[in-house]
Amino acid sequence: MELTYTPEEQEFRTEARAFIAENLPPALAAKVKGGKRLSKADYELWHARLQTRNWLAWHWPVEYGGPGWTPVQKHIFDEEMIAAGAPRIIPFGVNMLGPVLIRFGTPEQKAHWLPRILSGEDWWCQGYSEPGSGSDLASLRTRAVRHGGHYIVNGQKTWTTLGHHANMMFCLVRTDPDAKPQEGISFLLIDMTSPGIEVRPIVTLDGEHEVNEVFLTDVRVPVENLVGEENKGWTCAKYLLGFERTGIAGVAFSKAAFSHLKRVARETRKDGRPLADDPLFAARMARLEIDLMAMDIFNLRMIAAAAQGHAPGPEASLLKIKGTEVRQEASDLIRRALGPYAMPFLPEALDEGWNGEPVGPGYANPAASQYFNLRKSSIYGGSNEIQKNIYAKLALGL
Amino acid sequence: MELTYTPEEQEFRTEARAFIAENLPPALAAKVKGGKRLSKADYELWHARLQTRNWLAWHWPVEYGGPGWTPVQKHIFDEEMIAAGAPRIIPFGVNMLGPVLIRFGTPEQKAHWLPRILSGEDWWCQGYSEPGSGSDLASLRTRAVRHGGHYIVNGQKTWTTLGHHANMMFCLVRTDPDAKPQEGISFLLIDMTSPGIEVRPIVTLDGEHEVNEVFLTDVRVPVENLVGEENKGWTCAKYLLGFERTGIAGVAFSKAAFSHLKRVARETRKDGRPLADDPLFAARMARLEIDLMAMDIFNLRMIAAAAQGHAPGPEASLLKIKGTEVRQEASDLIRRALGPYAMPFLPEALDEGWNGEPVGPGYANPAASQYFNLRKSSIYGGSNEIQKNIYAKLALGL
Amino acid sequence: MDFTLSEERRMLADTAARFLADRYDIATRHRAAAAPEGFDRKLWAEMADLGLIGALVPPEAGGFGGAGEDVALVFEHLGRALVVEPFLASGILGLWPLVRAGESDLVEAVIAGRTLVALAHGEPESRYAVHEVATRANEGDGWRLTGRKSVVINGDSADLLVVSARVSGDLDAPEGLALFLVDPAAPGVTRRGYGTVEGGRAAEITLDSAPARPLGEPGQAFALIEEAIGRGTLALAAEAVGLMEVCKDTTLDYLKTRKQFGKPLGAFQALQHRMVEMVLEIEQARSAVMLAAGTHQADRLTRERNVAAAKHLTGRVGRRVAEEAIQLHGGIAMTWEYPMSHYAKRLVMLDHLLGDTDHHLDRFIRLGREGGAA
Amino acid sequence: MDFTLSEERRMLADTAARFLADRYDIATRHRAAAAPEGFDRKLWAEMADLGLIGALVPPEAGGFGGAGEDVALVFEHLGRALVVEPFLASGILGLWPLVRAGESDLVEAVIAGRTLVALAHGEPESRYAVHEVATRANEGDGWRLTGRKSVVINGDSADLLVVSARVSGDLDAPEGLALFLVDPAAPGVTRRGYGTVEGGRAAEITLDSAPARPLGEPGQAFALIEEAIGRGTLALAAEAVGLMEVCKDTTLDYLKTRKQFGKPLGAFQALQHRMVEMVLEIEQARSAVMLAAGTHQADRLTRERNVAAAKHLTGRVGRRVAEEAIQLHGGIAMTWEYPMSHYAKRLVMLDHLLGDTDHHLDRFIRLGREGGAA
Repeated sequence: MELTYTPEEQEFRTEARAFIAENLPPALAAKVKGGKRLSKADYELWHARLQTRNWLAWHWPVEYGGPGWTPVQKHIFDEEMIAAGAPRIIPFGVNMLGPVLIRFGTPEQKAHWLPRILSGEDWWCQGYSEPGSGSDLASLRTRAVRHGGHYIVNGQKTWTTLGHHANMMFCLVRTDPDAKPQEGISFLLIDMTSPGIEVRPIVTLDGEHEVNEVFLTDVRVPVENLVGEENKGWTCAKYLLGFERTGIAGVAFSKAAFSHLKRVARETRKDGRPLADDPLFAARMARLEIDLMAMDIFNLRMIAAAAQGHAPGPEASLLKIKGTEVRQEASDLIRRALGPYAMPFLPEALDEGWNGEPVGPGYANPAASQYFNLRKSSIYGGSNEIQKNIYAKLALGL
Repeated sequence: MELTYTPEEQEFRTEARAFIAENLPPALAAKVKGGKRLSKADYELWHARLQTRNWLAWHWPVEYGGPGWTPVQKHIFDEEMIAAGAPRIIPFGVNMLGPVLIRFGTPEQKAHWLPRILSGEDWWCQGYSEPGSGSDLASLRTRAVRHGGHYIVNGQKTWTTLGHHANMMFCLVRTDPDAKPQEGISFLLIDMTSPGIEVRPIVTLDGEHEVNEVFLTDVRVPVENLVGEENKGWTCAKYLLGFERTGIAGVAFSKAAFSHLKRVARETRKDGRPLADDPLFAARMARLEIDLMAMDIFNLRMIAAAAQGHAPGPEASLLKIKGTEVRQEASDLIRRALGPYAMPFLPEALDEGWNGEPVGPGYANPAASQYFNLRKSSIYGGSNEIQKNIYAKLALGL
Repeated sequence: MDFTLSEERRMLADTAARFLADRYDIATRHRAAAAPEGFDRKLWAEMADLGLIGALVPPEAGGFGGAGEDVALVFEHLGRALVVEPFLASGILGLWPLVRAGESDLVEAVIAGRTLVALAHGEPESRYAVHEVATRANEGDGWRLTGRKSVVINGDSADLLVVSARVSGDLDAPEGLALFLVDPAAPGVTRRGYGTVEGGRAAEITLDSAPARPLGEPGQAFALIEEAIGRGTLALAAEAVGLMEVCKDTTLDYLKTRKQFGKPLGAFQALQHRMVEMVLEIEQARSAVMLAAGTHQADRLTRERNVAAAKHLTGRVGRRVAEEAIQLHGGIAMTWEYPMSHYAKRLVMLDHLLGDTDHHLDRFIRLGREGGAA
Repeated sequence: MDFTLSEERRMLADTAARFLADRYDIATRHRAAAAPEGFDRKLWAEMADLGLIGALVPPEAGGFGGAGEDVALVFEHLGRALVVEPFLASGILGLWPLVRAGESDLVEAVIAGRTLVALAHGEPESRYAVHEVATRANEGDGWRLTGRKSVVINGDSADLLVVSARVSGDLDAPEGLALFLVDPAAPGVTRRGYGTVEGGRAAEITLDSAPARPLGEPGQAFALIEEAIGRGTLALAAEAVGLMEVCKDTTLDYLKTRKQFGKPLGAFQALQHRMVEMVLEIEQARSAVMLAAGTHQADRLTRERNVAAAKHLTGRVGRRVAEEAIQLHGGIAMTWEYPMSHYAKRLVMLDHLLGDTDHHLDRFIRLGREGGAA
């Protein structure tokens, strides 16, 4: 057993850190760390910077433009990005659709779409969830009927993250309504500027707009935009969900949140002393830190196994559950730490360029909102209940 | 809303306390409080003392020898008994079978059996659970076949508490194997001295013998010992389970355990100070105390409702769950409080008359054992999982 | 022992429930919250007319209630309807010192909803401590106050401020505290109002030699401040029970109607058990509030310790109920559009008002030691 | 980064697993536990021959392992088989001071299983504190010890005692501690042996001017005592993981085979989810033990902090696993006859050895502050 990184891996970390320091604008890092809203341009800038070194598409084979990183290198880069306050990589094109096209796409589809993902020409969103199909994805109802060279698509998608930025959507549609739920589904690429598409914002309980409803009315999609075989879209969907599980524990995010918590607890006073010295609060923090340390190792065990060529197993479900619990707990403790100053909320202070006077410490403003926003993490990407069902079935044989 | 007792109720409490002080031998109270083993004679003595004032059969109508107490009076007497260290009333005859006979028995059965319960002439045990039927009581298999004036009974019962003291057992048996599980069951009274009955001890994980297996081989039971109609025994069983729910929360036991915990935490030292002053331990105790205070009120709400004539509803299931959780938590904290001295275990020190030198404080010896023994409380009498099923169905309509 | 409501209280409960059901739907609530003052003066006046403020004040002071049970009853109903009108600020925290100081004209105006009063007590460094006050009061040409008060609930729109200040003693001494009436329009008073995350309003208030009139004997106000805050704490614990009830009912409805994998969510045993656990914890929290309400007229230690227990437990249970209610729903409960999400938010944020679960656990322990328990 | 076992350790693991599977069933274990010494000298000698004690000692001291990973590996296997032989006492706590003091003859005898050694450190009032020692050491006609040692694991059958005592300083000063070798048969030594609740043995030991030979420089022993206890703590955390594995596997088997209401218990979703949560927590606990094992050769603060984290987490998770394993079974797991009940008991009682969850949480916090963290 060896818990340290090899010299090569440590060297890679140094290189990654230097690259990020050079390429990530300090103002952008400050926005990320301060919990401000990011614009579409912010994400595009960071994607473009990464792509200057072929470091955007981590999961793509080298021949398609991937960097050829090991699982450990991906983990290291992820840690460094998050520690530095880089925007997250928007996963829909590069981490979700890309691998699906590489695996299931025609040569023409690959040649056309993959370079546009890397260049940022397309912003993709995901058309999976529907109002009637939450955890039960296979019950989706959006219909696609073939007429000559087109599919005519009708239906409604929801929880479409950043769909208001997207010009393209990959979408699961039902092409055979008489088949069993998981059969009769197809995987389509849909131009968001097509007539018949309407994107409506969903405002979440933190008052923010990040997700959308997408209404599709008689939308015409060329048959060339079918990925894989007709009625076999579930295969693509499952493959994609497997990729979504990389980095599923979000350890680096939790580490960043924990550092922030430590700062808040040091700077906040209770009974005239730092809150970090309060026995009950210190115990809450220590329990969380221990959970986080253990999860870090648990996550590294998975990464090391992947580096040895083992496919990610059902343990990913366990990491998803614990990862969201730890991250939610960190956001809960930050909120608690702030005491009364968790109450004031100035939505305008989340905007770029706002330079009014904060109420209480500058970092207090987004804290409660972030706590509420993070409730989503145990719901989306396969809710924690679904993860438990999966693990019980696949790993425990129940 | 009025949280205090009426003057009459307070007077009753004084009377109850005085009666107990006069009738409970101090040596017996010391045994109970010290967690020593109680003998059959200990229980019999206390039953007999209670019966001198008709205070044994709380749930029986006055005409059968009950005291005619209100639910509040029962609650008060229960609190006083437990606070004083009285042995518990063994429920099988007086609290379980008695009400069933009063409701379903023939005049002859009542005339014969009820006085013998009050006099202590019979010690009853319960023949419900079987090795194959845990929470799923209706799946029981013990067969009774009628031959002339007798049933011939074959099968096996388990978890028979204090069955080794009993001369009689009330028993659920299957009289119609072809009927649905809950039909075809009958309620029989079985003489434990009959040929074909063997009682084998079950030693529990604390090393004690309190429960038993009972094997029945061609046991002849006179048909006069059938209670209610043949194949309608489930009606009696359900009625009895309703009675078992009285005092289900065990609040008085938890209060006694909490007082004991306070003493242990005051007398135990950590870092040179009483453990009760340690912030983490004090927080554990306070959370438990608050849960207990709330449960006390929750329980009183049920009692007050019963006093106004409302039948006990599904809330009894909630009280059972919370009651066992609180009591188990108290036993857990007592064990923790003792530190290394929770380890030593001298089984002989639980015997009456042992006067060796304890290891560590005198109260340390039974603490860990009691913690393990109390694991049973969330399993028997309808496990907490069954209670949740019941409540979800009956109260929530799920 | 009797847990039923008296005839008077049953009438009060019916009045509140009927008015809120008829006149205070979620759209009205959101409109009120979005108004500049963060509530609706007209609705406030109507609620005052119905007696919902008067119910919080004892008869001898001009009200017709004022017992712990009245406070709990009113606030549980306010919680059920997610009312944003300033009951905590002007019905309890600001009003109670006036009641105890015998300011009968002011009390009457507040009960009638004509005057809005708020308590300015917390400070940037004091967190939830009742006794930590740095704001100074100096006597000279009348009394003058200097200091900063923070997160003063409804402090931005109050017509009158009740302000705590120190006439003597160290920063954290219970001795030497005083309460004053301050006109927010007076010279030396600066208010900065803002919204709070769950839809209320509060203010940062700076006092720079602001003129003030003492309430009672300056230096002796600790007991009164503690009493007002204890009363407010009871109110919030009761409000939490009302909020939890709605979260529970909404979730239960959703489990019965929403279908996944071909059956209602409520058919899944894992969710059933979690739902039962939620109900059980709510009943425990309700019981703790009943205890605190029913002993609110008892001696200080009993009263304050039971209030601390209730706030601790409603905080602990409240977080769990809010999180479980959202989780059992899934995404829909993450949306602004779904009313329950606002209940869950308020439920969590109550932990930041007048002391969180840890503060009250600590207080429960300390009060127990003072009383010789533990 | 590599979480696989080295070739040597894989062989060690195989050896241990094979021996325990072949020779150490639950009946053997109960027989050993019921013997007067609480274990089986013959099995102990065989395990020594297999190298299971030598694996705990570094090569330079005559063993062939001794790293944190070795300790964790051996104790996880001991946990899986519920071994009662005195590995903790004589393989770690008593042995490590001999290793560090260069007592090579003694070390050899202990590794070979010929000499049994135990550490007498805890005292009636010291609870789990490492530095609290009241037993006094006086030098005159040689060194003499006076004091009381309590719950000395396997202290009743040890051939040699390693005893901590104070040569100077206050009761709770880390300075002024010393370790001594004491012959339990020497005048002035009284032992009272007894069984422990989960099937082990321990002793109360009274020292009344008992003759003693110092190990190392008297007065400087704190670091060594802390190291030995830290090592023992790692061992117990690893043992806990082995115990949990068995509890989990047994429960999973039971859920698959036991039928209720016409289907296997494992078909009930509420139980499935609880089973998954149990597995998840065990993986977390295992990860914490891996971290502590893999950093056991690091600087003191890292080593001790990670050990504290592992003991805290295995304690927290262990209680939950033991309780859930019993609850998910129902009555059968409450019986003496069912092997898993003894695993659950040992798992809970580990919390009383070398510091419980709260002790180690507190220690984790303090070590963090010493290191400038938190």
